[in-house]
Amino acid sequence: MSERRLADLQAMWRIRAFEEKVRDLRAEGPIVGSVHLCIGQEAIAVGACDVLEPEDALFATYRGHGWAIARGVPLEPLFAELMGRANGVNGGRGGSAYFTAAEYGFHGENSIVGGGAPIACGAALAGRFDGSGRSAVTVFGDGAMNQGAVHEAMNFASAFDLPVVFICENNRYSELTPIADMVRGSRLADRAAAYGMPGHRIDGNDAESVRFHVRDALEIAREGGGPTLLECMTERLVGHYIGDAENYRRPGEMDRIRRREPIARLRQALLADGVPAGEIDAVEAGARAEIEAAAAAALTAPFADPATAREHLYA
Amino acid sequence: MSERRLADLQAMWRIRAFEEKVRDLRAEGPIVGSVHLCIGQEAIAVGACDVLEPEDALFATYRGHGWAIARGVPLEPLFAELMGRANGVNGGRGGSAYFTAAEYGFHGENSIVGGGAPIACGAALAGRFDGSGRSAVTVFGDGAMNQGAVHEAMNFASAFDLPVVFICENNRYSELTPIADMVRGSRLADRAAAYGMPGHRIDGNDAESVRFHVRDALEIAREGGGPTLLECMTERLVGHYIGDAENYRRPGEMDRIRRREPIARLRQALLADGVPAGEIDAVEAGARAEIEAAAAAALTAPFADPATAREHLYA
Amino acid sequence: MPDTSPTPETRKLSYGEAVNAALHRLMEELPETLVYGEDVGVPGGVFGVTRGLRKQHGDRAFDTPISESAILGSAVGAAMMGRRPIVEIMWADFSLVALDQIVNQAANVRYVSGGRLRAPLTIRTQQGNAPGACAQHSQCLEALFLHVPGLRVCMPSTPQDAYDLLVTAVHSDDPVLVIENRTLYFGAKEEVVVGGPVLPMGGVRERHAGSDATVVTWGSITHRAVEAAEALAREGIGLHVIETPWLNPFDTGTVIASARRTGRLAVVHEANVTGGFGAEVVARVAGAGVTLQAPPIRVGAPDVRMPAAPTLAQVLVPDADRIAGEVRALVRGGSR
Amino acid sequence: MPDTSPTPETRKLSYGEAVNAALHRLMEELPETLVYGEDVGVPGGVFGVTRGLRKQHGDRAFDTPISESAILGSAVGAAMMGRRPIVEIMWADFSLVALDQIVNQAANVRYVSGGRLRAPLTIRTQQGNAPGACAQHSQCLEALFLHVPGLRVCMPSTPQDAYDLLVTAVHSDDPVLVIENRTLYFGAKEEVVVGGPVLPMGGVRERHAGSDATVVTWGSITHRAVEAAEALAREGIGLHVIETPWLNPFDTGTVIASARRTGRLAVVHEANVTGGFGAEVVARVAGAGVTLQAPPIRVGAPDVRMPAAPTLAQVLVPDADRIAGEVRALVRGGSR
Ligand SMILES: Cc1ncc(C[n+]2csc(CCOP(=O)(O)OP(=O)(O)O)c2C)c(N)n1
Ligand SMILES: Cc1ncc(C[n+]2csc(CCOP(=O)(O)OP(=O)(O)O)c2C)c(N)n1
Ligand SMILES: [Mg+2]
Ligand SMILES: [Mg+2]
Repeated sequence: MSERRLADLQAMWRIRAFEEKVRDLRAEGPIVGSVHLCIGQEAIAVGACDVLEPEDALFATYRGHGWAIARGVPLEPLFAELMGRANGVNGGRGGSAYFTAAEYGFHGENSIVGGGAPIACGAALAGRFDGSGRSAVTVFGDGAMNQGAVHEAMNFASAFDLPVVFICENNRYSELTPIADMVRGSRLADRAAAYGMPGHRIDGNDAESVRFHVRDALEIAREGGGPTLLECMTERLVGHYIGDAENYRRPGEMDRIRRREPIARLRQALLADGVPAGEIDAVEAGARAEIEAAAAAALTAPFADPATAREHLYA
Repeated sequence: MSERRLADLQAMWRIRAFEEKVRDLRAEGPIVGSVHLCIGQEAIAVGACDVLEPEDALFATYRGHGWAIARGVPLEPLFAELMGRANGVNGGRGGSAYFTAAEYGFHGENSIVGGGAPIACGAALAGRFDGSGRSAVTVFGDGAMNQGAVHEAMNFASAFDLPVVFICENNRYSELTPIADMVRGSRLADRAAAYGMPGHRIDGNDAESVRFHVRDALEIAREGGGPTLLECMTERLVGHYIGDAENYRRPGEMDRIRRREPIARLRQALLADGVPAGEIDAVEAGARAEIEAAAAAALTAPFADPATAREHLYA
Repeated sequence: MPDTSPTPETRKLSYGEAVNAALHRLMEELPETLVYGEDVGVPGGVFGVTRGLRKQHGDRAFDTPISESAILGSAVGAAMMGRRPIVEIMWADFSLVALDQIVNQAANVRYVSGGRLRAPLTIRTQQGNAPGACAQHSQCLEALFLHVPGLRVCMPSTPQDAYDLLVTAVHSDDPVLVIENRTLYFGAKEEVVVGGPVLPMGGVRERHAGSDATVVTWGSITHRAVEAAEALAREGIGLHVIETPWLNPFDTGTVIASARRTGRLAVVHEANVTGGFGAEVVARVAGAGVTLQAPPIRVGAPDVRMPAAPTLAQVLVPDADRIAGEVRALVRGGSR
Repeated sequence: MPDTSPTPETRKLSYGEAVNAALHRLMEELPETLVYGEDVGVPGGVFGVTRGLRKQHGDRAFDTPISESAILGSAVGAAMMGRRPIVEIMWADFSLVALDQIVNQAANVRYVSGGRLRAPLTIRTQQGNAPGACAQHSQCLEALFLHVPGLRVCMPSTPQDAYDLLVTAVHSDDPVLVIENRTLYFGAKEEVVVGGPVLPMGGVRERHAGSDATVVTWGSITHRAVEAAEALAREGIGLHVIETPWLNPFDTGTVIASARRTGRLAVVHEANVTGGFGAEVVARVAGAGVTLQAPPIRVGAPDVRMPAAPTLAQVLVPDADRIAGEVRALVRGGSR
């Protein structure tokens, strides 16, 4: 138990340290443009990716760094991508909000809210014909539940029993607006019933809970039982994007979020397990060291070569 | 009771006779292009429009002739519209599938599946500010339930408690494809729960039942209770469009449909009420005569004047 | 991929039958193809164009919900994974409920991934006015797609091209939009060579020879342009009618060479003029410094919506008479 | 409508503040206005442009779900009923998930009803590349909207126009698309006359005088075109820079007159060249029979997607240097 928890902690620290480094690099200049951090939401990616098979396809959003890392995309090319370097996973073409790394089963971020959900259905559909046994996972936020394409994707997947896991990261805000004000009834998971598929609201700040439910959903999917919707409750420890003034936060909100956030919680649990504080802290230190090394390496890489800017438009 | 039933019968016969005449005119030439008849579905329009107020706004589909008639749009300008005449409700610009007659609270057909649902939300929203007390009704088919815009409209209306009645005419087919094959679970009304709004599957071949449920929904709407979804079960006695070979019909299907269709059923009920057959038949005859006269008048009207073809694009 | 293509043979096919024949061939020779869309499976398509595919290929041809975003988006995803989906959008007008999946998704896959991913999907649709059609079922939208880098676009107007272009499109490793026309589906049967080699993209069709003016056109209105050319030929005016069934890639060189030779240029399309692709053709010829004897003209629908009434639509959609009249004036007017 | 407009006054406003001032004025003088969209109510907009409206006008300014079809469609419906909704689509790219409501719905209301209904909605959006932005947040899509009859379209580039054009748009009885630019919102404050009369649509802005070439441009790249003109002026090349903040209606006459006078034409836009509105401008000038001393040129992004990496985007989005270089060649190259 402690072992898995330590592994989860390490996986989460790699993501958080990455994101914190990204925040610094954005402030310092090497990263430019709009960046959406997943600090506070790491447990979902860590729990879910742990039970994905290599052949499975994962479609994330602009808030996708953590998913890429959890899927095994190496850190240096990730940093390089965000810094617009030639050795970025897409040579800098995708940037923070729209990169892919299909070699690692990470089929891409998407900067159109809900845009990835129908695409994931297609990846699952392909699996029906290519003998791969592929399932597809698509990740989106609470706000995306109100986007037409997501509705169409859920119906499409359920009508055709496609092996898709719809992961809704409910961080309670769609950008700056509380999701509670934009829907009637706050349980988005209940919408699964509209499509005749299972839907569960789960603890998205607990990697173990996410792992259980995603594994279960994948089992249903692989047996031909079709899609599942998982509403993973979580919270951002940071703004919607770097620079968000977070004026929408209510008094006490950040305190509550900090108490519930997955890394602090897991630290408590490990301490309660009897794991020495030093061992726990070493995980963080190890992750930070790894991140620093990767960022430093990426910083020395050449920028994307302007001479290549027009390549790869067509076959 | 018999009186209302006779009134419903008359209202339905006016629609059916209109549609049958349209079918003839389409075969004979005066009407050209794609035409979608509502033969078999008349009870929904008749029941619903009976309880709409003049200030309410109605948004239908390409299968909207019956709704326009039930809303009180005069027959001659309707025929004229379908025939491309200058005195058509839109001077022939809308045609069979895309006309409006706002003066009669008929805010238009729509030839984009689901396209009218968000527009209806706006009409309802306007009513919140203009003191009209307006509610909005939007009509669409079973197939439209899988269109993103309809999902967005339902959430929008329920999130904002807008006075909208979503009427889904479930005639079991989306064009040539059974809706049962395109969704999991066949009760579309249950999707209302996803938006926290009431949803009912009702007998769409019984004007009285439709009347009851639409009135109820309008009362909720006017009291600020927001939208309702009504799934009105019905069937087409005809093809999706004029010319549809209806190869998708299963053995015995048309017999069953004919037994259940609203006019035959109401006729049986009236006979059981003790209304003399002659009186019942006179309703049909009266409607047919009215239709013939309107069609004949429209046939003598001048065609839309080509010199006006470029008018009214901008203010 | 094994060479499963049959030896070429000639068949008498209508335009719609030619599309159907191409689909059958493609599903046989490319096991990674899928054909789907609204009513395309069991019913065989509202225009009968996908008939027999379901029977022949089972699950690889299927009907979908009325969900254009799901249809197009799933095609993007399936294509990224190595399938070759051929999806149908029943009317080009309906693509507007889901344009994101074409423009923001399909068109970006290859470029943004730096060539690591690709999206070999084919979108079949059809467009244009037909008698009585309403404004939401009449638009010619090719110019929208032609402004989007990353998409290939073609518009066949003959049974042979309906066959050939679709075969080329589906064999392409990029997203291709094949824009057909419902007024052509049930036209006369013509001799069509089926089972031939996969042709490269691009190229033009010389539909009429002449040296008095160059007429560039595409889509079903090509037939009206040819009629106009035949009528003008009887008056001694010779039009060089160039059909460009491939609009992306577009064979600019041939157009420029012809315009240079004839000294007069007319572009004819059914779409409304402002912002139509005719502007692009004129701009390319002008940009190439071709000296014309008269200002180039564009013949297209005026900038209005499309009314359903035939008497109104008739004066908006260009016909052979109007084309002949405007080109006659171009030629007779001499240089301004 | 009572004349509630305040007497004109001059304020120092940034572009974003000017939009905000226009919105405040419009909500005051037109009680039928509504302002809504994602994050535009309580948060005051992701760019702060709708700040204060919610506080000032309560329910008439509100946030919406992330549902562009519902936002746009409800605006069409509310407008049909007499409201004047001003809705925001956060990025023009996002309009593609709901283009149907603009093209198939809003644009048809007046025409198809024969003038019995109207749809006086205003769609505010912003577009274009900014450092680091991805391909789905960088497109310039004006050409798509300019091909749609029934829509009015403008692209203000200065605080004064940001104010004036929006006021005109909202007072219009037709659907108007106001395309702003996020790289301008936080620019320098300028003197802006607020509270002035509602100006008619259309017209141009002469941004630089000169007689060697006509440069037609719109949107934020206008500033780069002016920089280029200033640089070339120092070399003795005089550019007549015409900004056309209204693209529909488009003031063709002024452009033609200038091109006739200078004998050279360059159209500069940020959008990619093929199928861009620059083609339309060139085609209109060519169609008018203007004799140019050199072939017209179009300066725009090449036909690729937009990469996030600044080193790549930089060589694609035209800057002042590139504009100056291409126009210099146009002028120096003489007639071909
Ligand atoms: C179609 C579309 N509409 C709007 C946006 C702008 N936008 C980007 S992120 C976002 C909020 C999404 O909220 P949610 O789905 O809850 O995801 P989160 O950012 O909270 O992870 C919005 C509105 C967009 N990218 N795409
Ligand atoms: C967005 C869009 N997609 C497809 C179509 C083509 N189409 C017209 S009617 C129809 C079937 C609609 O079925 P349903 O909603 O059940 O309504 P019904 O025709 O049965 O009344 C389809 C697919 C369309 N008009 N618009
Ligand atoms: Mg969220
Ligand atoms: Mg139906």
